[in-house]
Amino acid sequence: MTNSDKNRLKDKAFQVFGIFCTFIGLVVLAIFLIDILIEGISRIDWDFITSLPSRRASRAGILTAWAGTLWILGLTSVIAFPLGIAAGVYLEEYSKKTKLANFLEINIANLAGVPSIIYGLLGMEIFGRILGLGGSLLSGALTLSLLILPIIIVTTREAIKAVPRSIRDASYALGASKWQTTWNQVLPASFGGILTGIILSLSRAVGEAAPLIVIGALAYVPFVPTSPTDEFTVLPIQIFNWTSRPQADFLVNAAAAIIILLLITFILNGIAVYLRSKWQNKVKW
Amino acid sequence: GGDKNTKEGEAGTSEVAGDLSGSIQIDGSSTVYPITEAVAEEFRAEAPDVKVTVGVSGSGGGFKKFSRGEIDIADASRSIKASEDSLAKANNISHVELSVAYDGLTVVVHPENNWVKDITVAELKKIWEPAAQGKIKKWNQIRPEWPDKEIHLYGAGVESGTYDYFTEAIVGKSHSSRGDYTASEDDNVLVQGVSTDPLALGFFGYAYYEENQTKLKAVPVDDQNDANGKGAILPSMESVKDGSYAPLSRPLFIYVNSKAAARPEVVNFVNFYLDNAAALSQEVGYIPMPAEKYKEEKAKFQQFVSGAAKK
Amino acid sequence: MRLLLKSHLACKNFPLRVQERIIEGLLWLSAVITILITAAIIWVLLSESVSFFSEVSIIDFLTDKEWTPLFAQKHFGILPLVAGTLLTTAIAIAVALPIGLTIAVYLNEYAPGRFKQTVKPLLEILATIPTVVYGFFALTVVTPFLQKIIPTLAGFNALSAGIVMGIMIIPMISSLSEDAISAVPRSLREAAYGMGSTRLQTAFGVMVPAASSGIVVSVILAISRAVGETMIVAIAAGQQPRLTLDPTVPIETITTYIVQVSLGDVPHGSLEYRTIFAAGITLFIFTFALNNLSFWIKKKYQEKYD
Amino acid sequence: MSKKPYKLEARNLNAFYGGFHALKDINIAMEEKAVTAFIGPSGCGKSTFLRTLNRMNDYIDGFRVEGDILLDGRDIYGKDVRVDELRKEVGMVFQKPNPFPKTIFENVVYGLKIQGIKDKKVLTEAAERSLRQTALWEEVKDKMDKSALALSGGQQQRLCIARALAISPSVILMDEPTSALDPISTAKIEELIYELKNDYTIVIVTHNMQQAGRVSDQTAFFYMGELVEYAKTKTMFTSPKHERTQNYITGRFG
Amino acid sequence: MSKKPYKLEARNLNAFYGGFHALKDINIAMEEKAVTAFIGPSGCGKSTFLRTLNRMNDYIDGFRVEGDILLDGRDIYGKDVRVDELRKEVGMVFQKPNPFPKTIFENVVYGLKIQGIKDKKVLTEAAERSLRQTALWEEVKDKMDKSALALSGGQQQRLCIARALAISPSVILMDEPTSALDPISTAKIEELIYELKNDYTIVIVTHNMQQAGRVSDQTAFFYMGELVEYAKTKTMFTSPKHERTQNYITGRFG
Ligand SMILES: Nc1ncnc2c1ncn2[C@@H]1O[C@H](COP(=O)(O)OP(=O)(O)OP(=O)(O)O)[C@@H](O)[C@H]1O
Ligand SMILES: Nc1ncnc2c1ncn2[C@@H]1O[C@H](COP(=O)(O)OP(=O)(O)OP(=O)(O)O)[C@@H](O)[C@H]1O
Ligand SMILES: [Mg+2]
Ligand SMILES: [Mg+2]
Repeated sequence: MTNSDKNRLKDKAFQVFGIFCTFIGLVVLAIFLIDILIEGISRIDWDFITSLPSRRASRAGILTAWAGTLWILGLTSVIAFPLGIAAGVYLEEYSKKTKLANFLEINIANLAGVPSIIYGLLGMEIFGRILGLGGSLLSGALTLSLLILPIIIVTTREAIKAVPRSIRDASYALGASKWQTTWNQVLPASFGGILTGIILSLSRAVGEAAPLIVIGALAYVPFVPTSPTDEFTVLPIQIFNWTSRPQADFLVNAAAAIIILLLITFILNGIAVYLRSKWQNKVKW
Repeated sequence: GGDKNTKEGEAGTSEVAGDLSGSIQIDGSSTVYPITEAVAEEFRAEAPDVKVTVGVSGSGGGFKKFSRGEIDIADASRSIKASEDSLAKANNISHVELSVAYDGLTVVVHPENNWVKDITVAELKKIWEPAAQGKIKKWNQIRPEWPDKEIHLYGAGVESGTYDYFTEAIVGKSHSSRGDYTASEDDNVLVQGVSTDPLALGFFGYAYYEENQTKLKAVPVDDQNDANGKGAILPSMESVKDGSYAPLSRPLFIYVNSKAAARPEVVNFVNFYLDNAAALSQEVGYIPMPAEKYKEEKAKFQQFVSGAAKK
Repeated sequence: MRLLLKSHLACKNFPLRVQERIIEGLLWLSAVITILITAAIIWVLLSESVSFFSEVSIIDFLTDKEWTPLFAQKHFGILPLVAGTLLTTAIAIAVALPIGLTIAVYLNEYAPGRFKQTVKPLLEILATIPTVVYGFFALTVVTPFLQKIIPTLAGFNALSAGIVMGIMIIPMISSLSEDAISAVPRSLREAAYGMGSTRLQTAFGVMVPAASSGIVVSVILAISRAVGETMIVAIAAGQQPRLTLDPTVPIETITTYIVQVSLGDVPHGSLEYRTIFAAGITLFIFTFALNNLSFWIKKKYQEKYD
Repeated sequence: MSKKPYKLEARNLNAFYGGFHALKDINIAMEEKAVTAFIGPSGCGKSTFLRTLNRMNDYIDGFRVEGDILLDGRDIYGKDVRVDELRKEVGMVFQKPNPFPKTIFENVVYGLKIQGIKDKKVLTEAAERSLRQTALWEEVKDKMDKSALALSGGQQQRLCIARALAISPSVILMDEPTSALDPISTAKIEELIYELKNDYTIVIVTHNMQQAGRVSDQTAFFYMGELVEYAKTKTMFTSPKHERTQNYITGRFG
Repeated sequence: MSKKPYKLEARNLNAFYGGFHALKDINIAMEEKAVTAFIGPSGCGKSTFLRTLNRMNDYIDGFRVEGDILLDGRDIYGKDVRVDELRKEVGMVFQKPNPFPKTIFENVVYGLKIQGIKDKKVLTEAAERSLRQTALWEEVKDKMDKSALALSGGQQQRLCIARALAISPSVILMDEPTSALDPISTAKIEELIYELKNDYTIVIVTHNMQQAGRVSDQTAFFYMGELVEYAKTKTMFTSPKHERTQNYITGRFG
């Protein structure tokens, strides 16, 4: 009885601790958001969103930055998602436990651990210099794609792993080929998990500044990019640029830009969370 | 006279500039960036079809691209190094160095610091030279009448042109200083550091001091050379411009590529730059050069352009 | 995925086997690209590092206790940067792992479903805030606050940078671990409850071990994020390479060094410039070792169930 | 037969999965130290009812109970009832084998360990005893530290039974515990149930009429969420009162 | 009884899970359009053998087969054999119900859809037919577009059987298909098996002696990975040759 009381006490204590931890996270988040909102919200108006960058804080806008961010997101998605999901599927569903598969697996775990700044160095050399893409959108998107590829692969694999063997058995037994089983059963059933990976990777890509700085994207670009080979800037870089200005007004601009950046990620997350919960409710065993 | 200057500049170039098109790639120092950005922004009104992009890769990164012919103009807070120059030559690129403004490195302390009224270059050297590392730790080691308290040092990151220049001017040898100080390439971070640390002494660009005057106290610097101002001198527009704030004022440059100088939009842009640099540099927190200096630079550029055209 | 779908439909009249082969080939190619990426990284890092190490002895690099490549008296000892990186990462993980895992378990085992569905995405926002913002938060909020508790705390220090970095990676651990725990079959949870387990016992005795591979993956991702994080440490931890494990003084991490040199005025192609590749390859080897370790742990302790 | 006291009792019990009315006004009293069998066609609510007896359905979203379930006269859905204590009292074996992804040994002693028992000797003895009771000892004694998941389905289920027995509950709920077992193991389990009822109250869901007939003292026949008939097993199998029961039992093959 | 041609034949079959020798030198020939039952104690290798018959174990790491399995005289482990084609020929029903997390309708027509059949009418008819064969139609006809996971265990298993029947294979492998079913559904399935053997070759694993006796023409008794005895069901149940078989069968209760 005493033991059980102890256990129950521990249980309760953990519950309290759990609530506490969850709220630490939420409170810090609230502090951030409130702080940024107070500082930046008054700066946001139509002009701010549609203006080009400027040396004068009051005239500077984020048109090129958010346009660049959307471009980068689009290009990165197009490059990284098919590649990442395909690689995840291959490793989990297709590859036999050969040396190559094992090597691939370790390799990807390693890539996931490679710091973003090193991807910056890679992007600068390979895309920027050797392929001659310089500080263009394509060069930035390729760099970020490499950066998020391992995240997508790893989470895709984890999601696929969670699909019970019995579901595959059932499908194979009905004469489905490997790909049919993957496409019709495994991918739909793991889609919730894959989406989580995509959310995390995209939100990482959207907030990433360091590798883009290294490939040379920290720039004054007074026009909206119209093709993947154009130069660009993105919101985090614009924010970084503004926070290092001496004039305090630029910090207000930075806060305002952060609000917009968060808004973009919220919308992204919102879509993905919605899709994910839809899938998760559908798939339960 | 900034406004007047701008107007003159516009009047001088607008007829030609309006028809220009093409693009101009600029990259380089983060210190020069705000000036170039301001010029590019104004130039847009003159020549809306010219796409000017201004990158921030640092002077080193800028020169690298410049030497390989990837960009038309390099922003620089230091002169080109021999190695960089020889790479440019290897790529058949010659260049012209144009000064566009001054930056005054400002020595600052916490506003509550009531003991430091001024400081000499020799004292600064004593604080910052490599030999000071681990030894000069208290204020009273510099001047006996200063308190027996720790001194906390803040300064530009070692990879920055600012550091380069400061060590050159104070210690006498570039890249030669103690290492146990708090460094950041982001001057706002240094502002934050000094303004919250009563025992701090730091240095950074004049613009950052100017914008944070209430949080910081600038220290007059005495170079003990009466030729350029007697006694300790505070950094200001005037003292930097007239050269009396020595040795901590430094020129900022742009470098123009000879091949780019053959393109009318680049020529127009550079002329526009020199015409407006005085007003615009002041606006973004730097110190303009005297008017005649800009004339000299313009002439130098003219000569370079005609030289390049001959080739 | 969409591309593959299209090819799937387009190949309708293809013999199934050929189609399967093509698809498998494409999938294989995608996986193999990751090897190319690694090769490219190593090549880029090596090609510059090789000339660095032809000038600087590798022994000095590994044993010298000072890192002053940009000063007049040059020392090329990487240890201070490694120590700085390890220190901030350790602090971040010390913050994020207990909190993140607790949140994951709490949301999975204790919290009502509605609460979980709201809180999880809210927490994920933490990972999306630009790190520049975190950096200033650490410098202007956390450090002054900590200075009230630890008066000797320097204005730039590993502690507040590490703590803030920890907060940033909480959602990586909490979300991915929660997913892993949710994926454990319900029958296991029932078995545990059926034996009279409390929620805590069910969580840590059955669910967490069963989900351990997923949890380890989340922690790997979190560590790698912390090791590679640049902006927070660059702003709040200082830039003073120092061989110390004292979290209250300014330090410098490898990433900070790289981004600063690549933004700075150092001539490219010079020895000073090559230091960033030497630092980069160190960082790479370092994460490589770390990942292999966690990979091995994961392989060894992974539980399979259906 | 002398009237034993009631161990478990359901009064006006209704259960719902969201809008679906899964159990309709169940009234039943189960004797102490006796075996009660629940029979009925698939989907009739046998598992649902069994699971309400130790509140296993508490964690299913939207599941709701009305009415009372009394264990030794105390309402198990009462405010002061601790679910974990209840479950130690009322053990459970499930339809699908669900061993923990741990070693065989860890599986068997799990219930003891969470009660804080650490003494290696006690645990080892308890493990051996329970494994012998489920006729599994000989098969696994050499691989106690191997993963339980490597066992065959039948072995896994017997392990789950051993695991439940190890904490010596006073009531054991079994949801088709032998449906994945071969006849020999089934027989052993049935023998075991027969022995256990000297000390325990057992409730077993089965689709196997012979099994119900062999092991149970009382049988309850469910149909579409209703308790159609509840009687002594002999009585029910020889002279069922309701036509539905009759039909179900005579349609038997198992 | 006239000698039917052999549909399935195993020759010197050995199977291994890594180092574990799960099937030892099995030789057996199964007649076309007949029901063959596999019996034997838990863990003896019944499921393993069944799964080698349509190469379901191909995907288990470390699983390895030696010897031949012939379907209509062709080695199914031969190089030119396509596993997906083989599985359309040799359908399978599993021990644990494993419906897809999709609607009931999607479950039943899955096998047809992946063969490229899109005609809604054809699919609907096929679905109804298979569901009727498994006695599930009345229960689910109004919720064809509801998730199959909301069904009870028994309903789920019958759905899985319906799903296997929908693609009309020539051989159907069943691994204890009724172990999760109540007697009424079991009876229907057994009747169905009886009907099906007019057109199909059926192999069924069961732990239920009566079931084996009722539905099968031939019975194979496995013990510890070996095929101990294989004979006409009647013969085996009345006069088994081996003592082990005798012991197993007489120890029966199911
Ligand atoms: N989690 C659930 N959500 C909604 N409905 C459910 C759930 N679990 C069971 N049901 C429904 O409740 C009814 C009773 O299910 P239950 O599992 O109790 O049947 P059972 O008698 O145990 O059947 P079986 O013999 O097949 O195991 C069934 O109609 C089933 O579809
Ligand atoms: N994936 C696997 N890896 C290793 N061993 C296995 C695997 N699957 C089964 N075995 C072992 O192979 C042997 C035969 O297993 P199998 O599942 O064929 O038995 P079975 O006769 O079907 O038993 P049951 O009646 O319990 O279903 C068992 O000893 C089992 O432990
Ligand atoms: Mg049931
Ligand atoms: Mg089996």
